Amino acid sequence: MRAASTGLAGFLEVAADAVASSTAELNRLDGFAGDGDLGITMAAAARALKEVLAANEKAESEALLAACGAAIARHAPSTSGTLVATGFLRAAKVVGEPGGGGVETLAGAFQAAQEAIQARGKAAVGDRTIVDGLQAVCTSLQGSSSAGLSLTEALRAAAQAAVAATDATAAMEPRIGRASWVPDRAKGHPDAGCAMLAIALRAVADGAGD
Amino acid sequence: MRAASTGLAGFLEVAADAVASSTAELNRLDGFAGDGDLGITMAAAARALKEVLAANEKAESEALLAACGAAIARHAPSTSGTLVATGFLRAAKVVGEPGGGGVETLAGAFQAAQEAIQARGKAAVGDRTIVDGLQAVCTSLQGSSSAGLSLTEALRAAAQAAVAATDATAAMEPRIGRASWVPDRAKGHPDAGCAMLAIALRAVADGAGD
Amino acid sequence: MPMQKIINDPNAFVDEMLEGVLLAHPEDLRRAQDPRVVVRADAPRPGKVGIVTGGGSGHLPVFLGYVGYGLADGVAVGNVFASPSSEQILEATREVHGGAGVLYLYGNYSGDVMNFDLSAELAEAEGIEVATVLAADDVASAPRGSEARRRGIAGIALLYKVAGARAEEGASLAEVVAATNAAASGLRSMGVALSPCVLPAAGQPTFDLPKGEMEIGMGIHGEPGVRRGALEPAERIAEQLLAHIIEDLPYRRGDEVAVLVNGLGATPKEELYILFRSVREILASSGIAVRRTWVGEYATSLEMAGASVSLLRLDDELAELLDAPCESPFVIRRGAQRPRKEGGR
Amino acid sequence: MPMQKIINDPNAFVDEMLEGVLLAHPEDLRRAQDPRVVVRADAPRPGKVGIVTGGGSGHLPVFLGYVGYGLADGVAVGNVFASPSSEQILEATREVHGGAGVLYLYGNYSGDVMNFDLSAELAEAEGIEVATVLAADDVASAPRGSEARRRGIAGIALLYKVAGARAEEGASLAEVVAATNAAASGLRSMGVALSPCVLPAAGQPTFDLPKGEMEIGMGIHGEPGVRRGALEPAERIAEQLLAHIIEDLPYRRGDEVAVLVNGLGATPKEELYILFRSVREILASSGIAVRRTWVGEYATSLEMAGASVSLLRLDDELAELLDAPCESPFVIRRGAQRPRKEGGR
Ligand SMILES: Nc1ncnc2c1ncn2[C@@H]1O[C@H](COP(=O)(O)OP(=O)(O)O)[C@@H](O)[C@H]1O
Ligand SMILES: Nc1ncnc2c1ncn2[C@@H]1O[C@H](COP(=O)(O)OP(=O)(O)O)[C@@H](O)[C@H]1O
Ligand SMILES: [Mg+2]
Ligand SMILES: [Mg+2]
Ligand SMILES: [Mg+2]
Ligand SMILES: [Mg+2]
Repeated sequence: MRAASTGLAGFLEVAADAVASSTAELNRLDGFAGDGDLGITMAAAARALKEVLAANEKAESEALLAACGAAIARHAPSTSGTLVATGFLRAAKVVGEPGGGGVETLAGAFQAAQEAIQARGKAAVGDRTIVDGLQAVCTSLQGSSSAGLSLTEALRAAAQAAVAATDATAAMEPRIGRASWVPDRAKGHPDAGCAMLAIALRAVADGAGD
Repeated sequence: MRAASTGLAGFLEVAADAVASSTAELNRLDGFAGDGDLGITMAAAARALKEVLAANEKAESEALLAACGAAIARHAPSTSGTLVATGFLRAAKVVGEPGGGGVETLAGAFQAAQEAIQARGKAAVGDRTIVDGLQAVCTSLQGSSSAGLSLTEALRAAAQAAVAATDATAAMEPRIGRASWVPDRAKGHPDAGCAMLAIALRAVADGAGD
Repeated sequence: MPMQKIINDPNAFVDEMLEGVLLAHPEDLRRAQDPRVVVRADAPRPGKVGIVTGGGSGHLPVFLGYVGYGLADGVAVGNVFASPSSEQILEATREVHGGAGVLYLYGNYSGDVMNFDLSAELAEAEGIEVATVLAADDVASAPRGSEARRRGIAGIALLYKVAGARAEEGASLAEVVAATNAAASGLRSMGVALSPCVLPAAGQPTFDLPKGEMEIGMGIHGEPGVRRGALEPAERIAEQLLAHIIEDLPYRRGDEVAVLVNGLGATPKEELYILFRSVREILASSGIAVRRTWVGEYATSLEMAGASVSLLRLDDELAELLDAPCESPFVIRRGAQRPRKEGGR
Repeated sequence: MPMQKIINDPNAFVDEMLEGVLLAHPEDLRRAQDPRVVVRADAPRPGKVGIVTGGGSGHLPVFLGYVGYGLADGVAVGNVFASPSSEQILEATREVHGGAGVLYLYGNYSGDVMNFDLSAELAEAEGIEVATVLAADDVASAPRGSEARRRGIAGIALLYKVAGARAEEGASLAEVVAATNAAASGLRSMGVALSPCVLPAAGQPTFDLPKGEMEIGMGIHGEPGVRRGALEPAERIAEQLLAHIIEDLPYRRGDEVAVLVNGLGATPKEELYILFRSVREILASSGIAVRRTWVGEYATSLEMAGASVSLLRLDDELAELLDAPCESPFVIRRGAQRPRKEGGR
């Protein structure tokens, strides 16, 4: 499958730009339960991704995703960077397989990415991580695929699911820190990694609608 | 000469209390050109002085001043503490000499203290130190002595002279720090050691008036 | 951007720091192909187990500062508070491998674990035997029963010391792992933060901590602790940290320990000794004997104010390994033998 | 009182700190009769020139931290930023006098000078020969021509090293003085402050320095410097400090120097190395060769943020004295001989 100029590469570009322009917000969210660097890390990932896109204009989807994964692993090896890289690398394999294309392929790619990310990061659904967002996105995409929605419709639904999942993390306990005596700093704020996923998907869905 | 209960010991007590209750202000003034600890140091000197007073109720003036000097040297050995101790030790010798008593003795004691302090600290008049205040006080006391003023009148005049000398230091350059390119932090603020002398003398003069 | 830092481009923070370190210590350290990979000048040491560490920057002397004699052999240096890449860890691994295998010794943070694990797989594929020991000493980072989720803080200094001394003796990888695991299993730490720190590339404190407050159990990146409240005296702080630490292992009456009181960055050494004074008093009244003492900055968080306390339960073997000499540009211990007492050296 | 400090009673700051230090390092240090007087555990060393230092607290490792092998023998510890008393200095003098005379080596601050001078008179009256060398390395504290009025800052670390090494060799008091004076005359320093510090007993910063500003040339107690302005990049800071330092001595093309980059307290080591990187670059382009490098916290001002740079012009003798080993609980240098390079130690 060849990456259409407005297709995969275009989506990745839009997602990268959206994430990069949310640097301060992602730092802020990561600061409540973590170390406040998610925006910095993801900006580095976005830069790496855009360099790959520029250097691989004619690449197949499989090669493109694999190159993105490798670049992110090299240039943004934080927790989230490594996990996102893992997701890209595994998704690359899926899009390389023969299959239905369109929404079905997208659903399969996200499903594979989620599995790989969970295998690597050992987080379960409900642990207040990006995995919660991925889970919601996968469910949504599978539903859209079964229902025969268009790619644009599926992306919109997936973005909405990611936003809702992000909002839901605001009520969850982070797994680190005992927070036994006083309310936790993170309570009431969504997980930063989940928010990053939602920002990326919303931008892609908005762009797809043009 | 025996220290009257309302006499020397009383004056010293009043001065110590006044200085101790100006701790924050003296720290603040010392902070503009120095290290911001003059109040702390002088509070320690005041504590030492009051312990001496309590333990030496019946002492002669000479012994009392000498004990004060020794205690301050031990318990408040900063620049100002060491200088004040030096002044006390030298003044003790002067009040032990036979002489006129009253304003004349007071003038002689301050004169001796100033000389000793300058010998130890190597500061000249105009260097923006406690020496500037002492110089003004000595000049005032000598004038009062020649004019035959009462002790209370002489103390009032001396206190006024100390306050005026303190105000004048606000316009002087400190000798340390080049302050070559921008206005100095200390400009416009009086010297802290000088201010301490003025606070002590004003309290004594006020008390003497009762 | 009100950031009171002596830096140039915030994004060059790590690389310029590394340049400075290598310029300052050319006899001790050298860089590998990747400028973020630094090893002992004499690496690899044939026949010696290599020790590789690494993690995010902003914690000097952790991690880079523990590359030296009797400590670690190589380090992969990440961005501020971010893991190095698996490629960098792999390069450090190759550089220090002297034929006797390599120990990965680092803090239990998810990004680091993933990248070290990935590197370990790649190294094994190249025929380099790799074993891993994690520092997970922060009792505040996860409750009892979830020890494996705990993060590593300043106690790692004592693990470097133990692992490095054993490796320097010529022990096998299994022996180095055994000693380091023995130390890690008797190591517990907890900290208190009095101010946040500012990541150079972010320019903002990662969280608010109003003056007059402290957060007990805060992580070295500012991860939430167990309690935030009014700043208390050093004695009360020592009591609270030790209460958590002692009951956690637990350390018992009759135990002998090494104590490490660590400054997080902005807290003066004077305060660390005031804190140590209380720590020692409380341990004495608990019947726990202090056999070795480390007070200073062993793992920092940029300019964060605060401190942590670590206890390491000692047996004779661990005490001896702690007493061996070590030397890096950042951490030197001459060792317990004090020849000058016997009349000059 | 918004003071982010790990302390108990602010007025017990110095005494509790000292208790902590003595509890932590009983094999290295002992106190004299007066709890504010601390000497090497093995003092007095018969036949060796004793070195006594002292001054206000709040500057660790200055002054207490330089009591050790190859450094100073005893210290009189003052209150925060305040001189010790002449009695305390005299007691330190007696404790370290091994029959070969005593060197007073401390910073040029009026309170300290008066009390050390007084003690010297009393010691001489007891038959102890005393000589004095002052650290007066801060070029910002008084202009050229008024060198005698200048204050001592972090450069004193290098003077301890030189004096201590010479004394440890068994040199006479005159020889120790000569070497120390030779070092002092080629030593220049200057600092930059990025934040004030808070005296425990005062509870307030001694001055305001708004975020985004710096003060070049500020003293280690916050005495006014030569210029306040917007915070600049590390490279610009290095340029300005070195411009003043180099032209002052002056250091010339072809000179060899030791460089000391010192942190004032809150500034992370990472930043010190970034600063060193620029210092080294500028020196290289000025034809001045860096032969020895010290980067770290050698003289602090509580939790003040900032750094200073010191240059010491070297000849062979001074380089050799700098290279000798030294060891205190705070400052260790193993010396230039590196036996492990020749195959283990
Ligand atoms: N074990 C894990 N599995 C999946 N996601 C995780 C895991 N740990 C953290 N995350 C996600 O990563 C985000 C933080 O990423 P990042 O800031 O890069 O981490 P760090 O700074 O700790 O390396 C979190 O908000 C969370 O969504
Ligand atoms: N050489 C000197 N001679 C006389 N007075 C001095 C001298 N140096 C400083 N002072 C006075 O001492 C005051 C500062 O005292 P103090 O805070 O105790 O000094 P430090 O903190 O430097 O030991 C100054 O305000 C000044 O009046
Ligand atoms: Mg993070
Ligand atoms: Mg002062
Ligand atoms: Mg991070
Ligand atoms: Mg002072």
